[in-house]
Amino acid sequence: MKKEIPLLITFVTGVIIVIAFFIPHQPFGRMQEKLLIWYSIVLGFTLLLGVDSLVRSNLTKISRRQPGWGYAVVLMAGFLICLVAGIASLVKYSSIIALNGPFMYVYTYIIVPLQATMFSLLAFFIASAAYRAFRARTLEASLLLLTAALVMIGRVPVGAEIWRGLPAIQDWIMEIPQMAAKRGIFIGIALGTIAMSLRVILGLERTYLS
Amino acid sequence: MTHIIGTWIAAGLTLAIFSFLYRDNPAYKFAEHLYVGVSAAFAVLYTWAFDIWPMLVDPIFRSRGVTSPVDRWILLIPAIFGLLMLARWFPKAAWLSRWSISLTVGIAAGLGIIGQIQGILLPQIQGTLLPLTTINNIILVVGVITTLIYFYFSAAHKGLIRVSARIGVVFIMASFGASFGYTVMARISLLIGRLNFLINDWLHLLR
Amino acid sequence: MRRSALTVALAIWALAGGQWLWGQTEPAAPEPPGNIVAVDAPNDEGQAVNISWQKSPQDRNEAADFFRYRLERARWPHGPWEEAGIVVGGRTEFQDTGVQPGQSYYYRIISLTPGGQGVSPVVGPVVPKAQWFNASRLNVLILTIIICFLIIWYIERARKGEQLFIRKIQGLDAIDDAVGRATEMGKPILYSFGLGEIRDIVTVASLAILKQVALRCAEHGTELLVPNWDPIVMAAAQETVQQAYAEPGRPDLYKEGNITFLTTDQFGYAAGVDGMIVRQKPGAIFFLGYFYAEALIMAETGHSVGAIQIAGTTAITQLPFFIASCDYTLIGEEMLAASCYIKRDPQLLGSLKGEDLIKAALIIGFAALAVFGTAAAILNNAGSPALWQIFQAVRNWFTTV
Amino acid sequence: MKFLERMVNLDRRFIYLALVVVVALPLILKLVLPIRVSEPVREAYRSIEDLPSGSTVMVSIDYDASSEPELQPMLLSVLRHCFAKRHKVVLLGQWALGLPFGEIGLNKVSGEFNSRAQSSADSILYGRDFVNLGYRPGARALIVGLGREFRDFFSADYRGTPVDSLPLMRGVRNYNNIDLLVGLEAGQAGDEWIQFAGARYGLKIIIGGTGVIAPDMFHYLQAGQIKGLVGGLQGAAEYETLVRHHGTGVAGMVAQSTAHILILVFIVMGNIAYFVLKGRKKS
Repeated sequence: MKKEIPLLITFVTGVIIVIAFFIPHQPFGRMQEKLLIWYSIVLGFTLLLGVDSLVRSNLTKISRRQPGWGYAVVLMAGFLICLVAGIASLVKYSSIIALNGPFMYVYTYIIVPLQATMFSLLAFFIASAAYRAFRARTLEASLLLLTAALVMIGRVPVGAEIWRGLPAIQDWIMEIPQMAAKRGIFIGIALGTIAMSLRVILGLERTYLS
Repeated sequence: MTHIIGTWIAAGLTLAIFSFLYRDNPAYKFAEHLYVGVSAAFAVLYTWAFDIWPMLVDPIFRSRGVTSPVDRWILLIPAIFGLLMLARWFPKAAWLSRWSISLTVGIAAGLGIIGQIQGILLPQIQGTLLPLTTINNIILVVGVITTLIYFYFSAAHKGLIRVSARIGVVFIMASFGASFGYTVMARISLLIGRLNFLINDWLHLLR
Repeated sequence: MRRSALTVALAIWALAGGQWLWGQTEPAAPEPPGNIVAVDAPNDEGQAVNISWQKSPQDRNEAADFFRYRLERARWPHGPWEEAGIVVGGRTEFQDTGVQPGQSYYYRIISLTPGGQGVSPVVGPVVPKAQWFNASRLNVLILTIIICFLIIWYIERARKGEQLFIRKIQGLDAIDDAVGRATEMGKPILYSFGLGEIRDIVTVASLAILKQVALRCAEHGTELLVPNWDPIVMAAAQETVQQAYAEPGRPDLYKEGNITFLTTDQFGYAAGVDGMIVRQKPGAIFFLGYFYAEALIMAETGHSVGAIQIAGTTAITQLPFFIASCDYTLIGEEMLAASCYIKRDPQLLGSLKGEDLIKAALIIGFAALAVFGTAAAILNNAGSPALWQIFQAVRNWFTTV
Repeated sequence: MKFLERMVNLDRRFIYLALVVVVALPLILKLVLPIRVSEPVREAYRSIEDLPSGSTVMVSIDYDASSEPELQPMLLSVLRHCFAKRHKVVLLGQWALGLPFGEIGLNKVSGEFNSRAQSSADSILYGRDFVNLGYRPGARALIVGLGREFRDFFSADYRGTPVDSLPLMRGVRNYNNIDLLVGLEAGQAGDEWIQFAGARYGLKIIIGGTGVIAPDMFHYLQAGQIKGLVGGLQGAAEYETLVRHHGTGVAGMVAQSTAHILILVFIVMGNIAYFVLKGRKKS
């Protein structure tokens, strides 16, 4: 019961999607679309599981005064403020994203700056990663260094000022050698994915069942 | 007025996140925990408003966007699988959630096969069938072949395979270096965006 | 006969005169489009009709003319007519999706200008039908059958005990060393699926590696932390790790609290993981799954605390950043071969051999077709296009709609 | 020797500090670099410039916070250009979370014009010179539907005021009354506008795209399906140069150049130190 039925469900679902892909006639034509909607519904329910795990772990941290419980209070406060603001927007403007609703204020002045700033850390990390990784230790590393430098120079106006050919070299590197390797990797991933999918459908990949 | 308060809050959070670059500190911990809490609540709101309500509740209770009764009541099946997932709250019944996990894994496997063959394999194969009449075509075909040889698992990298796999690695590394360099500009733009906010929108308030 | 000729002359005079009387600038009503064809759209569920026509002479494809075609459909040849769609001048085809399978429809097209309209003769009946096989996906079907057959055939051969060789994959060998190193230093291990959803097969592949890591942790009693972005992946990870701790008989060591949900916001997740990395200082970090821009934020922070980092993903755009900041990186297919490589189970290795057979076929096929294409191109320039047409035909076979 | 050792594994925080200085200075000092305007951006500029004054331009906000640094300067320049030519602007969005940026852009630019205006005739008024219709889900259905009647989708603007009470909207029924669409794209919505509004209703379109999607839009430009293309921060800087109002685009491009040079310098220094040290260790 605990292993046979899940394997059967995976097998049936996988085979149905593959077969339905080739049959336009009802009900197969929109089968894939419908199953993806089912997927979103199951995901919606499971989110309750996730949020419960987050809330419970933080509440225990607060109740047991474990180290860092103060920040758990901040987390829970943020959670409740945003939830209340969202529900208020939903009730008042019948949509959480109503431009002048309370939620949009939380979104514009809290979520957006946090999101944009975390994203912008990449400018720093890309610089330190480049400094460290681009050392001509081996042939491969020096190639990494060479093409990265050429493309970087080619993309900034200063590059074009130094020599008119630089932007053209950058375009060529991106369109030919880079495309060739990317295509090979894509084909490899496609074959690996198909084999892995088959192993899952045939029940050879047990991971969470075993 | 609310805009000015809002800008101060935004500027404070921006500096708190930037402080992480120096080292972990209370300001970053505050901003991080606030971000996780607020975004988790946003996930709940967004999932309800754009997933569960339009795809499940509306169709079943108000039969909105549903053509036939079959379409309407068949939605009970994913709802049941959703509830099975919640069985994880009761340790003894947690094994029931495997039924829901296996449904989603089945979807992954089905999509894996047809998605890759139609979406990746066919177009990429077509793109590689080129006559060797130009330098670029030669480089493209040689690049794809040697990259594939690098991924060949069933033979040790010896002799001819070792040489072509090495050439494959040359292509792969050149490609990764190029896409690394290509992305630097986009990431710097993000920093420009944030510093602009601090300089023009926030410090502007002080002047 | 004479009288009719007279009336015709009078009519022409009146029209010309009338034209003159009403003033020169009044544009004449446009003529309707010519030879209209309406057919059932192929390869669909019978809810579409494709209509094509020849442009009306007055249609100069000039936006300034405000020339429009209004397509109308009806269930009977004489109407009642309802609008099926409006398209701008210069267009000669339209797909009407407001039809039901099995019913017959009649169509007519009206060319519209500010000066008037021209109604075309009625065409039909046309009956939209649902096809049972999508002919445009024949090449996908053939390739699917060939590939699945080869892989299953090799799995069967492996089941009968044929010895199978796999070359070394550094990243996968390094997994056990990484867990060992973290255990020696008494530090926890952090495992992240990134933003991989359970419907991406690479996430399922990562679950297999998590099982291996969890088994080692169960044996050594090392702390395993798995912060999640997707709730379903969290549930699957909890089941997998619980299973891994049960197998060597250490179910007591399994802590569900270590496999938690953070948030489904991309950078909220990265911020949370960064916090865990700098505070818990894990000895080994695994980034195995699907990643977007947040990959480098976590990997660079992981490097700053000196953890040994193993990454693996099919997200090609993030591979350069993992290569720059991690100790080992599994590139695409290497990641998907992980479960076979680690378990060395004959059937799994068999599927990998099947994969390699197809790869070999592609390598030889590309080389052969390149040579053939070159010869065909040279001959084509020299005047005999026969081979080149064959080459183009082969190439077009791979076209996908 | 000590210096070389420090150079080989420089503390990352020194790199971060240098990067902040190198990026912040051009922004603070509003440095300018001669920006060469490319043809696709000039064609986009001409599409608005050649419209008779008082035409109606529709702007679609199809981006959110993560693409704001590249696309917001484009929005501001396009709005400055339209209001300078007394064009009417109808703003709407396919990305719900991008709408605040549309609103911020409209208020900022109309504020600039109104601060210089003497009479109500040459000031920019909501409802008369520009309108913000807000967000509606529907993507393809919305784009096709607007070809027939705006009111099927937008009975009221984003504040809830009925559309018919806005003087500007009285003249707008469908794409026939829209002279140009400016699509600011960070994702797939651009293709939908081109395939469904452009191909089916003959709507004239120019696209402002992020550095990531702009390359994929080139074939539409070559095929004539769009009349102009502004790509990434570079495109924003070019458009700002044409509108002669240097904003975050131009200053940003200076910062891009200095940041790229800084990273390259660090890489070169790191390599030199590495090789000199390796040479020393060997001997």
